[in-house]
Amino acid sequence: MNATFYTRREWIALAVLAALILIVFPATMDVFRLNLVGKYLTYAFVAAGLVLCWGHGGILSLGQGIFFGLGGYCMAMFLKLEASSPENTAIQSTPGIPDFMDWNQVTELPFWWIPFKSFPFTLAAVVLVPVIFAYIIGAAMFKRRVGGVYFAIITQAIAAILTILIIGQQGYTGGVNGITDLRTLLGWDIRTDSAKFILYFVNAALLIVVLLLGQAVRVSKFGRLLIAMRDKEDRVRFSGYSVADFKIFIFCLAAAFSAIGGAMFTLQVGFMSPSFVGIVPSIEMVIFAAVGGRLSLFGAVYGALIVNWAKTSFSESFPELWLFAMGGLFIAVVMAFPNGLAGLFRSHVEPLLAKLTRKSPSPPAPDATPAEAVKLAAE
Amino acid sequence: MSDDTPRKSPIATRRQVLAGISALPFMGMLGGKVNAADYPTAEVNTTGLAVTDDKVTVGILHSVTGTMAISETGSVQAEKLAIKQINDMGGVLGRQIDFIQEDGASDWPTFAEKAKKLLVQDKVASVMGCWTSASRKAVLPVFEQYNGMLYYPTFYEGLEESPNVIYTGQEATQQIIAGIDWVAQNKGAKSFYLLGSDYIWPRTSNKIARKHIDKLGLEVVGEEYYPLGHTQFNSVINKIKLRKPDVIYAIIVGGSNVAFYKQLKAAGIDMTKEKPLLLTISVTEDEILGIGGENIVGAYACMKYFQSLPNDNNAEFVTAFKEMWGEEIVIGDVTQAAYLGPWLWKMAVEKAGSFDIDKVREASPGIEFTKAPEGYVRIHENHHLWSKTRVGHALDDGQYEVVFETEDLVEPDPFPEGYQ
Amino acid sequence: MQQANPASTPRDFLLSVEGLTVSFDGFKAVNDLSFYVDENEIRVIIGPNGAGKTTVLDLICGRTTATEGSIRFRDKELTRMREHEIVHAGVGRKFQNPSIYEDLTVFENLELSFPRGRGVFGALAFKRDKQVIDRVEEIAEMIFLRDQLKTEAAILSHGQKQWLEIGMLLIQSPELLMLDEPVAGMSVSERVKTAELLHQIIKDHSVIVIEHDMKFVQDIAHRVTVMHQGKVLSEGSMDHVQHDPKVIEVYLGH
Amino acid sequence: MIGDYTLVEFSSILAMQGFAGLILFSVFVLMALGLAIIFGQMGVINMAHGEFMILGAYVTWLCSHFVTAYVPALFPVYFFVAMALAFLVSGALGMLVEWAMIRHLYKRPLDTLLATWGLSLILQQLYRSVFGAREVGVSLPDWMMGSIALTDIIEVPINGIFVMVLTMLISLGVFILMFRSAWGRRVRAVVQNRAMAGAVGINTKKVDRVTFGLGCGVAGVAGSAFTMIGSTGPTAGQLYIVDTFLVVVFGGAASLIGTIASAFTISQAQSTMEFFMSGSMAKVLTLLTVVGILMLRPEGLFTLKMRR
Repeated sequence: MNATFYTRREWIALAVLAALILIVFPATMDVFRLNLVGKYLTYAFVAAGLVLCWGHGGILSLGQGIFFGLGGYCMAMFLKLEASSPENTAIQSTPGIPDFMDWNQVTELPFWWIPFKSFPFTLAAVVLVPVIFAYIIGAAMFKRRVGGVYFAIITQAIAAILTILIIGQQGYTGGVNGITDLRTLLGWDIRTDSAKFILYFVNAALLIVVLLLGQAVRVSKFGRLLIAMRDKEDRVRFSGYSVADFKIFIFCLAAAFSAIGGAMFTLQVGFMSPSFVGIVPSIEMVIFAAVGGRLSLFGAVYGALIVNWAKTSFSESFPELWLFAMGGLFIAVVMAFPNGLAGLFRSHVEPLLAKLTRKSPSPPAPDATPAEAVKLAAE
Repeated sequence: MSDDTPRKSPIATRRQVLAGISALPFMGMLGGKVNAADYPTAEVNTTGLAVTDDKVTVGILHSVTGTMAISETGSVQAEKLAIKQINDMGGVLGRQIDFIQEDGASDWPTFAEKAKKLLVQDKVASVMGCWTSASRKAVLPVFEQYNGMLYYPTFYEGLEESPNVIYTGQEATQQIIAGIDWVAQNKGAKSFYLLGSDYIWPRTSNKIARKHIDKLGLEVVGEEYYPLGHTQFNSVINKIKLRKPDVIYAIIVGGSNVAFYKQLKAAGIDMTKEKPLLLTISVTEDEILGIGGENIVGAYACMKYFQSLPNDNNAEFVTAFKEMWGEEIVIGDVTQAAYLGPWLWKMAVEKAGSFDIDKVREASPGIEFTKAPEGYVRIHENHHLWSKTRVGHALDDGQYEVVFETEDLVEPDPFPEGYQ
Repeated sequence: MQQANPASTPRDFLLSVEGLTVSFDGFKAVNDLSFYVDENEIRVIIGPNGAGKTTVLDLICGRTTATEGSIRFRDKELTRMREHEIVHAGVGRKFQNPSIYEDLTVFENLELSFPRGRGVFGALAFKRDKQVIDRVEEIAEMIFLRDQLKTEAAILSHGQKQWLEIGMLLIQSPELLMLDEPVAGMSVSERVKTAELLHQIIKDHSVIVIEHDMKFVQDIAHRVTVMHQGKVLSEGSMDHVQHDPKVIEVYLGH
Repeated sequence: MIGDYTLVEFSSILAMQGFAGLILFSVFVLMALGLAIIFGQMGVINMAHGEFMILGAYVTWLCSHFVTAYVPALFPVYFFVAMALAFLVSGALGMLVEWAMIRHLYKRPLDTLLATWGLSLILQQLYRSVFGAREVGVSLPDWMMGSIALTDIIEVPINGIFVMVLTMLISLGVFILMFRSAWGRRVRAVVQNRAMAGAVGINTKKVDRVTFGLGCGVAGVAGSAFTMIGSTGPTAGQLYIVDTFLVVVFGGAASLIGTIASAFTISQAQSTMEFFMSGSMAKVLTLLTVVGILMLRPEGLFTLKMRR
């Protein structure tokens, strides 16, 4: 007798999601759109982390962009070094270093860039650098019981500091432009359509893995403890748990998710810039989670997809109305449906489905569910 | 979409605009109307761009939302004006220009996404767009990969020479060297205080300025950078007072400008006394709108275009611009440079007799635009423009009075030897 | 979890509080307080509002840090330990208002308090095995909630919530239970059942109870400590304190 | 640094720098006071605080236009009217927002953060649609823009003095309102125990609304004053938000005195550092120090140790 990893409903939801992003999207979209969806899905990593950390754990971080950015920068550093071979950069005064360093009279690769010549190191750093950073922040704050609003504001300030630092140290970081013009990964040109296609699948598969991981945490005793902590932190503490350790862990986990998203972003989009580290994207990522449903991992994916899809198409036609729509969405999601799409789905669509299933013995076509969800959001 | 009707024009109705424009002497500029039938689509468009028998689509890619909308609005307006004028003259190779406008939303990744959309989905024949270096850097790989053509209007730091970009603004040396020479010769400036917002353009520009100041045997007494959006400049103003430079060389951008000049004035530095003298390369008439003319009167700006430029081309341009966008509007350097984009593209297309990007690129160097509001420009082999550099003296009505202009066109030199 | 090693502390008090003082900005909520609790004793602390009763429990369980004094539990100095370590040492605490996880079921509430997998990775690896289920069911039986295991805790009655919280303490098998007003808001029949429960509990636990209900106190108390203005006013059997003139003075007033 | 200068010069600069710090301090207090009222007293995180400030700035701009066009004679003093109007307009919008949105969210402070962020997006776009994407220049009476020369080097900007005096007056006003008036007692009663305050006949809803309105109104006045030293554009409000929140949190959220003390500390630290290093680094170091201290002392500088 084990805690069930997934209920049947969740298995269906996972299957539907996997079918959607692994089969339906690639089958129906051209590479350009698919690449866009791939970009949106990288935000879903962040949103999934936020579902765990904010929805379940009650820890609202307004600095998830930090981790997304750090992960992305780690990957970008590796790609940039590869793109800056002495042959490619022969016109520079110092060939062999990234172009922006050369523009800033940096004549030698800074020591902390050197390890990023190694791909295994980079892969490790993508996850570890943000996690260590998250650990430091988390340990300092949670051990001292900083929580709620204070935590949100401090993470926001850290995001602001990091942005200023990255922009200010442009000789080492590429400054406000970010690290651009990334070309190959271990000799494989990531700019081609076929590469984008493959990267999309890598990204989608990683997302599924992350969701499975997240789900594993969610259904474990850890997951129940998170909810317990959110409701009655003291009770958990006096049941013999070190609340700080749990918070640090979930914060680090969310950071790791974000970082993977960031690295995949860099690979798919071809650059990384400090505009991801700042406050605005960090808050936007919270809204992805909120729209999807702050308690639902799958909802987070739909949230990221739908908000971004809406942003893209809405801003193509009515760029000026987009901010009204986005602002309205924030307010509506908070005031009218705090459990987001997942909540709406549960309260409106599922009873409907249940009715349908009762009428006809055969189960409904699985892809009816997300389609409903999408329709629901589009309305 | 296609919102080419003026949004902020309480005065001009559409008909008046058309009337005003058709009265312009642009008509005969390139020898009358071109018939589209002489240029069959199959021949002028071999790469599948959005060109039909009577229409060609271009993209406009600027921020209309977010923090950069403040600056980029003028560029959008100028590009729409140019497109309208070209269409009224009969279009390009007999085809009317249609445009798709995308919002970069002051966010670099969005610029990249939209650029890709314009090139891959909409197959636009060219893109007028971007403002900040960061947005250009973000879209550059996209343009190079999908072989698009970008007309980039902003004065910028140089260090770039892409086959897929025509830089219609000045690169840093064009803008900087003439100005520093001028203050050194005419104002007897010996010492400089370099000040800028903290990102690549001010830093690179100051680097070039510093090298040039060194070359002239003059002195830099301070160099400072503040984060974008910074609003408190009292400390640096104190430092300036302490060091007593002859020239404050300011490259502050965005909202910080307003704060800086207001605080400078409030601190008792009267720029009209020219002690110290203030020379900027970042404040166009657009920025003065926010700063307030009375707060910057007496400052000098060094760039290639001022609204007050006394020549016939400019008079026509300013009139047309105001008719389309309203009497209140001001026109800054970048706005004028943005206006050049569609024209330069049209001329390159017509020289090449084709919309194909490769042919347009081949045709571009050497193209002259004699009707440019700034006077005369020519595209250099390196895709930048030969242009004159001018020094303007800020008046209290928010305009500049042109007090100096280089005799010859200044050669663009994006990778200046000895300045790196 | 059972760290007790009776051999090392032969016939000692289970809990010794000595010279305990805590001040909030000069106000001494607990002032030089000392008392001792034996094994398997039910100790009731009574006293008027603001006497510092709850603060004493807060101090013992580490929620508040003492300004001075010592709290020894077995051979451990609690004042220097963090909350969860104190719990691990064998002290359980029930709050004044029922503090349970409303979003979870009764079963899950109890399961979360089961003393295994208390570390981060332990919690991740935790399996709901037979041992857990048996123990949860056993405790549920004790706290009269055997039939409500699958119920969401939010919809329990107030009294049932109190029991659930006591159950959550019991499943930790602490040596010392501290209950802050366990019968507050309970019906008469629930009170009787609770008293019954407490008597069952002390078979292998010591208990400190804060309570106002004198009838209930009389029912359960071995010894009573009366607090007033952060100090012990009187201590002894119920009978003793009831007749202590100082107590009468404070309680019945002037 | 002293080497090249005479003692007189150096000491003058020190004095000026001290004064610059004081101006920065006043600016911080002005920015943070409205937020401190809302956040400290009500626990609501108003991410649209900057937009309320900019509303005040736009009101001032409209006033300056109106006055120049119709009653140019009053131009030298219009600013005072503009500030009063800014207070009223921002305050009214604040009360409207409280009624429509905030009052439903008192139990979910983190959600007020998201909702007010949404509000800030809407307001930004609203400003852009109404006033245009470009910045607007608020013209100010000449007497406000000059400086008083005390010695050859020491020059005191008048707008700096103006901001300082204004800050003092507003702080004083808020203090009297909060700590000496019957209304302030009601606010504090509601903060401390909402249910009890309601039970003794305080109209808690009204208190909430007025408090929120007051905070927004003060933000409006701040925005109005900032037209003297900063820019007025649709997105200018965002420039202030991080600084403002840090000042409030650093001061210990529930304490107005703390807010003022923290504004003083941060401003002095920043302006001192700005003198010795580049502005960017000074900013980073200041923020880092503040965050560092907050990590060590999360309750902020000035909070009473509370009995739970």
